[in-house]
Amino acid sequence: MLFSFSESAIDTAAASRSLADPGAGGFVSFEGWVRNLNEGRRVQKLEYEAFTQLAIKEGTRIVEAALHKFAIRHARCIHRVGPLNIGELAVWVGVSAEHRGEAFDACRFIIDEVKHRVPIWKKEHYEDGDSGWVNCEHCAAAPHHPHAH
Amino acid sequence: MLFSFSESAIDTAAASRSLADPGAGGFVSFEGWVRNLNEGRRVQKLEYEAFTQLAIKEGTRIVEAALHKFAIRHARCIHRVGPLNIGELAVWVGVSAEHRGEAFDACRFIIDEVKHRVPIWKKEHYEDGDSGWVNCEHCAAAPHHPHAH
Amino acid sequence: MKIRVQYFALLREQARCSQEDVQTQAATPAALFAELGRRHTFSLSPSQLKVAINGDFASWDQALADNDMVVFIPPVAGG
Amino acid sequence: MKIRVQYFALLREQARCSQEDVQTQAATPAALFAELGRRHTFSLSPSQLKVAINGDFASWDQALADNDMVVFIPPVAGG
Repeated sequence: MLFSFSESAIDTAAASRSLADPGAGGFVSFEGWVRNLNEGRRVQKLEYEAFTQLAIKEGTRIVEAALHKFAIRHARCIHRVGPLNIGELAVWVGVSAEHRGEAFDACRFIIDEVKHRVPIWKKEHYEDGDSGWVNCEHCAAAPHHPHAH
Repeated sequence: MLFSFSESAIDTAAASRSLADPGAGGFVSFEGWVRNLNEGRRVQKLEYEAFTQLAIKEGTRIVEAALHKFAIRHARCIHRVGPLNIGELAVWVGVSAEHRGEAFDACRFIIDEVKHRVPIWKKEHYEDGDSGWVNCEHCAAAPHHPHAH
Repeated sequence: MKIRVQYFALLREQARCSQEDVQTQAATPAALFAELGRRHTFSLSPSQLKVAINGDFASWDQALADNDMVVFIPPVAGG
Repeated sequence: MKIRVQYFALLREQARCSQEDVQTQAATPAALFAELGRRHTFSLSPSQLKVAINGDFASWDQALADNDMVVFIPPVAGG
Protein backbone atom coordinates (compact mmCIF):
# COMPACT_ATOMS: atom_id res chain seq x y z
CA MET A 1 0.00 0.00 0.00
CA LEU A 2 2.04 2.91 -1.28
CA PHE A 3 -0.79 5.31 -0.50
CA SER A 4 -3.58 4.67 1.97
CA PHE A 5 -6.15 6.35 4.18
CA SER A 6 -6.59 5.95 7.91
CA GLU A 7 -9.70 6.77 9.91
CA SER A 8 -7.77 6.59 13.20
CA ALA A 9 -4.40 7.86 14.45
CA ILE A 10 -1.57 6.94 12.10
CA ASP A 11 0.96 4.56 13.67
CA THR A 12 4.13 6.31 12.52
CA ALA A 13 6.46 3.82 14.21
CA ALA A 14 4.91 0.89 12.34
CA ALA A 15 4.88 2.90 9.12
CA SER A 16 8.57 3.74 9.49
CA ARG A 17 9.45 0.12 10.23
CA SER A 18 7.68 -0.97 7.05
CA LEU A 19 10.28 1.01 5.07
CA ALA A 20 13.29 -0.54 6.80
CA ASP A 21 16.01 -1.88 4.52
CA PRO A 22 19.54 -2.99 5.41
CA GLY A 23 20.77 -1.11 2.34
CA ALA A 24 19.14 2.16 3.38
CA GLY A 25 21.31 4.72 5.12
CA GLY A 26 18.82 7.56 5.25
CA PHE A 27 15.18 7.86 6.17
CA VAL A 28 13.19 11.09 5.86
CA SER A 29 9.63 11.51 7.02
CA PHE A 30 7.19 14.37 6.80
CA GLU A 31 4.29 14.82 9.19
CA GLY A 32 1.52 17.32 8.50
CA TRP A 33 0.08 18.53 11.80
CA VAL A 34 -3.19 20.41 12.24
CA ARG A 35 -2.30 24.04 12.96
CA ASN A 36 -4.32 26.36 15.18
CA LEU A 37 -4.00 29.16 12.64
CA ASN A 38 -4.52 29.35 8.88
CA GLU A 39 -4.39 32.52 6.84
CA GLY A 40 -4.75 34.55 9.99
CA ARG A 41 -7.84 32.74 11.32
CA ARG A 42 -7.92 30.75 14.55
CA VAL A 43 -8.75 27.14 13.74
CA GLN A 44 -10.51 24.98 16.31
CA LYS A 45 -10.73 21.68 14.47
CA LEU A 46 -11.07 20.38 10.95
CA GLU A 47 -12.27 17.51 8.87
CA TYR A 48 -10.83 15.76 5.86
CA GLU A 49 -12.95 14.24 3.14
CA ALA A 50 -11.62 12.20 0.22
CA PHE A 51 -12.82 10.81 -3.09
CA THR A 52 -11.25 7.57 -1.92
CA GLN A 53 -11.38 5.57 -5.13
CA LEU A 54 -9.52 8.15 -7.21
CA ALA A 55 -7.40 9.45 -4.32
CA ILE A 56 -5.80 6.04 -3.75
CA LYS A 57 -5.10 5.70 -7.48
CA GLU A 58 -3.61 9.18 -7.75
CA GLY A 59 -1.69 8.93 -4.48
CA THR A 60 -0.24 5.58 -5.56
CA ARG A 61 0.80 7.08 -8.89
CA ILE A 62 2.65 9.83 -7.02
CA VAL A 63 4.59 7.43 -4.82
CA GLU A 64 5.34 5.24 -7.85
CA ALA A 65 6.61 8.32 -9.68
CA ALA A 66 8.90 9.12 -6.74
CA LEU A 67 10.25 5.56 -6.72
CA HIS A 68 11.01 5.95 -10.42
CA LYS A 69 12.35 9.51 -10.33
CA PHE A 70 14.62 9.26 -7.28
CA ALA A 71 17.22 6.70 -6.18
CA ILE A 72 15.25 5.57 -3.15
CA ARG A 73 14.44 2.20 -1.59
CA HIS A 74 10.92 2.52 -0.24
CA ALA A 75 8.27 5.20 0.11
CA ARG A 76 4.79 5.45 1.50
CA CYS A 77 2.10 7.98 2.29
CA ILE A 78 -0.79 7.67 4.75
CA HIS A 79 -3.51 10.31 5.00
CA ARG A 80 -6.12 10.75 7.70
CA VAL A 81 -9.81 11.26 6.89
CA GLY A 82 -12.59 12.42 9.19
CA PRO A 83 -12.49 14.93 12.05
CA LEU A 84 -9.14 16.05 13.50
CA ASN A 85 -8.11 18.30 16.35
CA ILE A 86 -5.25 20.80 16.61
CA GLY A 87 -1.87 19.08 16.80
CA GLU A 88 -3.11 15.81 15.32
CA LEU A 89 -1.25 14.11 12.51
CA ALA A 90 -3.07 14.63 9.20
CA VAL A 91 -0.62 13.10 6.75
CA TRP A 92 2.57 11.05 6.96
CA VAL A 93 5.15 10.52 4.23
CA GLY A 94 8.19 8.29 4.71
CA VAL A 95 11.09 7.58 2.35
CA SER A 96 14.12 5.34 2.86
CA ALA A 97 17.12 5.59 0.56
CA GLU A 98 20.75 4.67 0.33
CA HIS A 99 21.70 8.32 0.63
CA ARG A 100 19.90 11.12 2.42
CA GLY A 101 19.77 13.67 -0.40
CA GLU A 102 17.46 11.51 -2.49
CA ALA A 103 15.32 10.72 0.56
CA PHE A 104 14.80 14.44 1.26
CA ASP A 105 14.01 15.22 -2.37
CA ALA A 106 11.59 12.31 -2.77
CA CYS A 107 9.77 13.02 0.48
CA ARG A 108 9.26 16.64 -0.50
CA PHE A 109 8.16 15.65 -3.98
CA ILE A 110 5.54 13.27 -2.59
CA ILE A 111 3.98 15.68 -0.12
CA ASP A 112 3.98 18.53 -2.67
CA GLU A 113 2.27 16.36 -5.28
CA VAL A 114 -0.20 14.88 -2.79
CA LYS A 115 -1.26 18.35 -1.74
CA HIS A 116 -1.75 19.46 -5.33
CA ARG A 117 -3.19 16.43 -7.06
CA VAL A 118 -4.98 14.05 -4.73
CA PRO A 119 -8.74 14.61 -4.33
CA ILE A 120 -8.81 15.32 -0.61
CA TRP A 121 -10.61 18.28 0.90
CA LYS A 122 -10.20 20.05 4.20
CA LYS A 123 -12.93 21.91 6.02
CA GLU A 124 -11.73 24.22 8.76
CA HIS A 125 -13.90 25.15 11.73
CA TYR A 126 -12.87 28.50 13.15
CA GLU A 127 -13.05 29.76 16.71
CA ASP A 128 -15.51 32.46 15.62
CA GLY A 129 -18.03 29.74 14.67
CA ASP A 130 -17.53 30.10 10.94
CA SER A 131 -16.19 27.29 8.76
CA GLY A 132 -14.94 26.84 5.25
CA TRP A 133 -13.45 24.48 2.69
CA VAL A 134 -9.80 25.39 2.18
CA ASN A 135 -8.99 26.57 -1.38
CA CYS A 136 -12.69 26.52 -2.30
CA GLU A 137 -14.11 29.53 -0.55
CA HIS A 138 -11.68 32.27 -1.49
CA CYS A 139 -11.16 31.41 -5.11
CA ALA A 140 -14.82 31.01 -6.01
CA ALA A 141 -15.58 33.06 -9.10
CA ALA A 142 -19.35 32.63 -9.10
CA PRO A 143 -21.47 34.55 -6.57
CA HIS A 144 -19.75 33.95 -3.27
CA HIS A 145 -21.47 33.04 -0.02
CA PRO A 146 -18.61 32.86 2.48
CA HIS A 147 -20.88 32.37 5.47
CA ALA A 148 -23.47 30.17 3.83
CA HIS A 149 -22.80 27.14 6.03
CA MET B 1 18.81 19.88 24.85
CA LEU B 2 19.10 20.89 21.23
CA PHE B 3 21.84 18.35 20.64
CA SER B 4 22.49 15.29 22.75
CA PHE B 5 24.01 11.84 22.73
CA SER B 6 22.34 8.56 23.54
CA GLU B 7 24.03 5.32 24.54
CA SER B 8 20.84 3.31 23.94
CA ALA B 9 18.15 3.21 21.26
CA ILE B 10 16.78 6.67 20.46
CA ASP B 11 13.10 7.05 21.38
CA THR B 12 11.96 8.80 18.21
CA ALA B 13 8.32 9.04 19.31
CA ALA B 14 9.25 10.91 22.48
CA ALA B 15 11.70 13.07 20.55
CA SER B 16 9.03 14.00 17.99
CA ARG B 17 6.53 14.82 20.73
CA SER B 18 9.04 17.17 22.34
CA LEU B 19 8.85 19.33 19.20
CA ALA B 20 5.04 19.52 19.15
CA ASP B 21 3.55 22.99 18.79
CA PRO B 22 -0.05 24.00 18.04
CA GLY B 23 1.29 26.57 15.58
CA ALA B 24 3.35 24.02 13.66
CA GLY B 25 1.86 22.61 10.47
CA GLY B 26 4.85 20.65 9.26
CA PHE B 27 7.31 18.29 10.90
CA VAL B 28 10.28 16.77 9.09
CA SER B 29 12.60 14.20 10.58
CA PHE B 30 15.73 12.54 9.33
CA GLU B 31 16.96 9.18 10.54
CA GLY B 32 20.42 7.89 9.72
CA TRP B 33 20.36 4.10 9.61
CA VAL B 34 23.40 1.83 9.65
CA ARG B 35 23.83 0.45 6.14
CA ASN B 36 25.19 -2.97 5.28
CA LEU B 37 27.34 -1.49 2.53
CA ASN B 38 29.69 1.49 2.38
CA GLU B 39 31.86 2.36 -0.59
CA GLY B 40 31.41 -1.14 -1.93
CA ARG B 41 32.37 -2.98 1.26
CA ARG B 42 30.01 -5.22 3.25
CA VAL B 43 29.60 -3.76 6.73
CA GLN B 44 28.81 -6.05 9.65
CA LYS B 45 28.55 -3.54 12.48
CA LEU B 46 30.06 -0.24 13.53
CA GLU B 47 30.85 1.93 16.48
CA TYR B 48 30.56 5.65 17.04
CA GLU B 49 32.94 7.59 19.23
CA ALA B 50 32.56 11.27 20.13
CA PHE B 51 34.57 14.05 21.70
CA THR B 52 31.48 14.67 23.79
CA GLN B 53 32.37 18.01 25.36
CA LEU B 54 33.04 19.76 22.07
CA ALA B 55 30.48 17.73 20.08
CA ILE B 56 27.61 18.93 22.27
CA LYS B 57 28.79 22.53 21.96
CA GLU B 58 29.19 22.31 18.19
CA GLY B 59 25.98 20.34 17.67
CA THR B 60 24.06 22.85 19.77
CA ARG B 61 25.53 25.71 17.73
CA ILE B 62 24.29 24.01 14.56
CA VAL B 63 20.73 23.61 15.82
CA GLU B 64 20.78 27.19 17.12
CA ALA B 65 21.97 28.36 13.70
CA ALA B 66 19.07 26.51 12.07
CA LEU B 67 16.59 28.11 14.47
CA HIS B 68 18.00 31.50 13.49
CA LYS B 69 18.38 30.89 9.77
CA PHE B 70 15.00 29.24 9.05
CA ALA B 71 11.43 30.11 10.03
CA ILE B 72 10.98 27.05 12.20
CA ARG B 73 9.45 26.39 15.61
CA HIS B 74 11.61 23.72 17.21
CA ALA B 75 14.54 21.54 16.24
CA ARG B 76 16.60 18.86 17.86
CA CYS B 77 19.31 16.32 17.08
CA ILE B 78 20.16 13.11 18.95
CA HIS B 79 23.19 11.00 18.04
CA ARG B 80 24.01 7.47 19.16
CA VAL B 81 27.44 6.53 20.50
CA GLY B 82 28.90 3.07 21.04
CA PRO B 83 28.41 -0.12 19.03
CA LEU B 84 25.55 -0.35 16.48
CA ASN B 85 24.25 -3.09 14.23
CA ILE B 86 22.93 -2.91 10.66
CA GLY B 87 19.56 -1.18 10.47
CA GLU B 88 19.93 0.58 13.81
CA LEU B 89 19.23 4.27 14.16
CA ALA B 90 22.50 6.24 14.38
CA VAL B 91 21.23 9.80 14.33
CA TRP B 92 17.86 11.53 14.52
CA VAL B 93 17.02 15.10 13.50
CA GLY B 94 13.55 16.58 13.93
CA VAL B 95 12.23 20.00 12.93
CA SER B 96 8.76 21.47 13.39
CA ALA B 97 7.71 24.60 11.52
CA GLU B 98 4.66 26.54 10.47
CA HIS B 99 5.26 25.55 6.85
CA ARG B 100 6.86 22.44 5.46
CA GLY B 101 9.40 24.05 3.14
CA GLU B 102 11.34 25.57 6.00
CA ALA B 103 11.15 22.32 7.97
CA PHE B 104 12.70 20.37 5.07
CA ASP B 105 15.44 22.96 4.55
CA ALA B 106 16.31 23.21 8.23
CA CYS B 107 16.36 19.45 8.75
CA ARG B 108 18.71 18.98 5.84
CA PHE B 109 20.90 21.86 6.99
CA ILE B 110 21.25 20.32 10.43
CA ILE B 111 22.18 16.82 9.30
CA ASP B 112 24.60 18.17 6.68
CA GLU B 113 26.34 20.37 9.22
CA VAL B 114 26.39 17.68 11.90
CA LYS B 115 28.08 15.28 9.50
CA HIS B 116 30.69 17.85 8.53
CA ARG B 117 31.45 19.68 11.75
CA VAL B 118 30.68 17.67 14.88
CA PRO B 119 33.59 15.63 16.28
CA ILE B 120 32.06 12.17 15.97
CA TRP B 121 33.87 9.25 14.41
CA LYS B 122 32.62 6.03 12.91
CA LYS B 123 34.55 2.79 12.80
CA GLU B 124 33.20 0.22 10.39
CA HIS B 125 33.74 -3.50 10.87
CA TYR B 126 33.60 -5.32 7.56
CA GLU B 127 32.46 -8.84 6.81
CA ASP B 128 35.97 -9.72 5.62
CA GLY B 129 37.29 -9.09 9.15
CA ASP B 130 38.90 -5.77 8.33
CA SER B 131 37.84 -2.52 9.95
CA GLY B 132 38.46 1.16 9.49
CA TRP B 133 37.66 4.69 10.60
CA VAL B 134 35.49 6.33 7.96
CA ASN B 135 37.11 9.35 6.28
CA CYS B 136 40.39 8.69 8.09
CA GLU B 137 41.82 5.68 6.32
CA HIS B 138 41.50 6.66 2.69
CA CYS B 139 42.56 10.28 2.91
CA ALA B 140 45.67 9.68 5.00
CA ALA B 141 48.61 11.46 3.39
CA ALA B 142 51.30 10.06 5.62
CA PRO B 143 52.40 6.42 5.19
CA HIS B 144 49.22 4.44 5.04
CA HIS B 145 48.51 1.20 6.92
CA PRO B 146 44.99 0.27 5.85
CA HIS B 147 45.07 -3.11 7.54
CA ALA B 148 47.02 -2.12 10.65
CA HIS B 149 44.16 -2.80 13.06
CA MET C 1 -29.42 8.00 -20.26
CA LYS C 2 -28.77 7.64 -16.53
CA ILE C 3 -25.72 9.25 -14.96
CA ARG C 4 -24.76 8.85 -11.30
CA VAL C 5 -23.21 12.03 -9.89
CA GLN C 6 -21.18 11.98 -6.67
CA TYR C 7 -20.54 15.21 -4.75
CA PHE C 8 -17.71 15.97 -2.36
CA ALA C 9 -16.82 18.80 0.00
CA LEU C 10 -18.22 22.20 -0.97
CA LEU C 11 -20.18 20.79 -3.92
CA ARG C 12 -21.74 18.17 -1.64
CA GLU C 13 -22.90 20.88 0.72
CA GLN C 14 -24.21 23.07 -2.09
CA ALA C 15 -26.01 20.15 -3.77
CA ARG C 16 -27.30 19.09 -0.34
CA CYS C 17 -26.57 15.48 -1.23
CA SER C 18 -23.56 13.25 -1.75
CA GLN C 19 -24.92 11.31 -4.71
CA GLU C 20 -27.77 11.58 -7.18
CA ASP C 21 -28.90 9.70 -10.28
CA VAL C 22 -29.90 12.00 -13.12
CA GLN C 23 -31.70 11.28 -16.37
CA THR C 24 -30.01 13.48 -18.92
CA GLN C 25 -29.29 14.08 -22.57
CA ALA C 26 -26.03 15.85 -21.72
CA ALA C 27 -23.35 14.49 -24.04
CA THR C 28 -20.37 15.63 -21.98
CA PRO C 29 -19.44 16.50 -18.37
CA ALA C 30 -19.44 20.17 -19.42
CA ALA C 31 -23.05 19.95 -20.57
CA LEU C 32 -24.00 17.91 -17.50
CA PHE C 33 -22.49 20.45 -15.11
CA ALA C 34 -24.33 23.30 -16.83
CA GLU C 35 -27.56 21.32 -16.53
CA LEU C 36 -26.98 20.53 -12.82
CA GLY C 37 -26.17 24.18 -12.21
CA ARG C 38 -29.74 25.07 -13.11
CA ARG C 39 -31.00 22.99 -10.16
CA HIS C 40 -28.18 23.60 -7.66
CA THR C 41 -26.35 26.74 -6.59
CA PHE C 42 -22.70 25.95 -7.21
CA SER C 43 -20.21 28.70 -6.33
CA LEU C 44 -17.42 27.03 -8.30
CA SER C 45 -17.09 27.35 -12.06
CA PRO C 46 -15.87 24.58 -14.39
CA SER C 47 -12.50 26.35 -14.68
CA GLN C 48 -12.00 25.68 -10.97
CA LEU C 49 -13.06 22.06 -11.13
CA LYS C 50 -11.70 18.83 -12.53
CA VAL C 51 -13.80 15.93 -13.74
CA ALA C 52 -13.62 12.21 -13.10
CA ILE C 53 -15.60 9.54 -14.94
CA ASN C 54 -15.81 6.06 -13.44
CA GLY C 55 -13.01 6.77 -10.97
CA ASP C 56 -10.48 8.25 -13.38
CA PHE C 57 -9.67 11.79 -14.37
CA ALA C 58 -11.41 12.74 -17.60
CA SER C 59 -11.80 15.77 -19.84
CA TRP C 60 -14.79 18.10 -19.87
CA ASP C 61 -15.64 17.12 -23.45
CA GLN C 62 -15.36 13.34 -23.05
CA ALA C 63 -18.50 11.55 -24.27
CA LEU C 64 -20.74 10.33 -21.48
CA ALA C 65 -22.23 6.84 -21.59
CA ASP C 66 -25.23 5.35 -19.84
CA ASN C 67 -24.58 4.46 -16.19
CA ASP C 68 -21.37 6.50 -16.02
CA MET C 69 -20.32 7.71 -12.57
CA VAL C 70 -19.31 11.37 -12.70
CA VAL C 71 -17.50 13.43 -10.07
CA PHE C 72 -16.78 17.15 -10.26
CA ILE C 73 -13.62 17.75 -8.23
CA PRO C 74 -13.29 21.03 -6.30
CA PRO C 75 -9.83 22.51 -5.61
CA VAL C 76 -8.07 19.98 -3.38
CA ALA C 77 -6.45 20.64 -0.01
CA GLY C 78 -4.84 17.47 1.26
CA GLY C 79 -1.95 17.43 3.69
CA MET D 1 54.73 23.01 31.16
CA LYS D 2 52.25 20.19 31.44
CA ILE D 3 49.76 19.58 28.61
CA ARG D 4 47.05 16.93 28.72
CA VAL D 5 46.42 15.38 25.31
CA GLN D 6 43.24 13.42 24.58
CA TYR D 7 43.08 11.05 21.61
CA PHE D 8 40.01 9.88 19.71
CA ALA D 9 39.29 7.37 16.99
CA LEU D 10 42.21 6.61 14.67
CA LEU D 11 44.64 8.78 16.65
CA ARG D 12 43.64 6.98 19.88
CA GLU D 13 44.44 3.65 18.27
CA GLN D 14 47.72 4.91 16.83
CA ALA D 15 48.76 6.52 20.14
CA ARG D 16 47.60 3.35 21.92
CA CYS D 17 46.07 5.49 24.62
CA SER D 18 43.11 7.85 25.00
CA GLN D 19 44.87 10.43 27.15
CA GLU D 20 48.40 11.33 28.17
CA ASP D 21 50.06 14.12 30.13
CA VAL D 22 53.16 15.47 28.45
CA GLN D 23 55.88 17.78 29.74
CA THR D 24 56.75 19.98 26.80
CA GLN D 25 58.25 23.25 25.68
CA ALA D 26 56.01 23.27 22.58
CA ALA D 27 54.58 26.77 22.27
CA THR D 28 51.71 25.85 19.92
CA PRO D 29 49.56 22.86 18.97
CA ALA D 30 51.56 22.64 15.73
CA ALA D 31 54.81 22.24 17.65
CA LEU D 32 53.17 19.83 20.08
CA PHE D 33 51.84 17.61 17.30
CA ALA D 34 55.27 17.49 15.66
CA GLU D 35 56.80 16.50 19.00
CA LEU D 36 54.17 13.79 19.65
CA GLY D 37 54.70 12.50 16.13
CA ARG D 38 58.25 11.55 17.06
CA ARG D 39 56.93 9.15 19.71
CA HIS D 40 53.75 7.92 17.95
CA THR D 41 53.08 6.80 14.40
CA PHE D 42 50.27 9.03 13.22
CA SER D 43 49.04 8.46 9.68
CA LEU D 44 47.22 11.79 9.56
CA SER D 45 48.99 15.07 8.87
CA PRO D 46 48.09 18.41 10.50
CA SER D 47 46.37 19.49 7.27
CA GLN D 48 43.85 16.69 7.87
CA LEU D 49 43.29 17.50 11.52
CA LYS D 50 41.66 20.23 13.53
CA VAL D 51 42.71 21.30 17.01
CA ALA D 52 40.76 21.96 20.17
CA ILE D 53 42.12 23.54 23.32
CA ASN D 54 40.12 23.22 26.54
CA GLY D 55 37.04 22.02 24.71
CA ASP D 56 36.89 24.66 21.99
CA PHE D 57 38.18 24.76 18.47
CA ALA D 58 41.52 26.57 18.29
CA SER D 59 44.16 27.42 15.71
CA TRP D 60 47.39 25.55 15.17
CA ASP D 61 49.44 28.59 16.20
CA GLN D 62 47.52 29.50 19.34
CA ALA D 63 49.81 29.83 22.37
CA LEU D 64 49.64 26.87 24.75
CA ALA D 65 49.42 27.43 28.49
CA ASP D 66 50.26 25.17 31.41
CA ASN D 67 47.56 22.56 32.07
CA ASP D 68 45.86 23.09 28.75
CA MET D 69 43.82 20.16 27.44
CA VAL D 70 44.58 19.59 23.75
CA VAL D 71 42.70 17.40 21.26
CA PHE D 72 43.72 16.73 17.67
CA ILE D 73 40.56 16.07 15.74
CA PRO D 74 40.65 13.54 12.86
CA PRO D 75 38.24 13.90 9.92
CA VAL D 76 34.76 13.46 11.38
CA ALA D 77 32.10 11.00 10.25
CA GLY D 78 28.95 11.52 12.25
CA GLY D 79 25.50 10.61 11.03
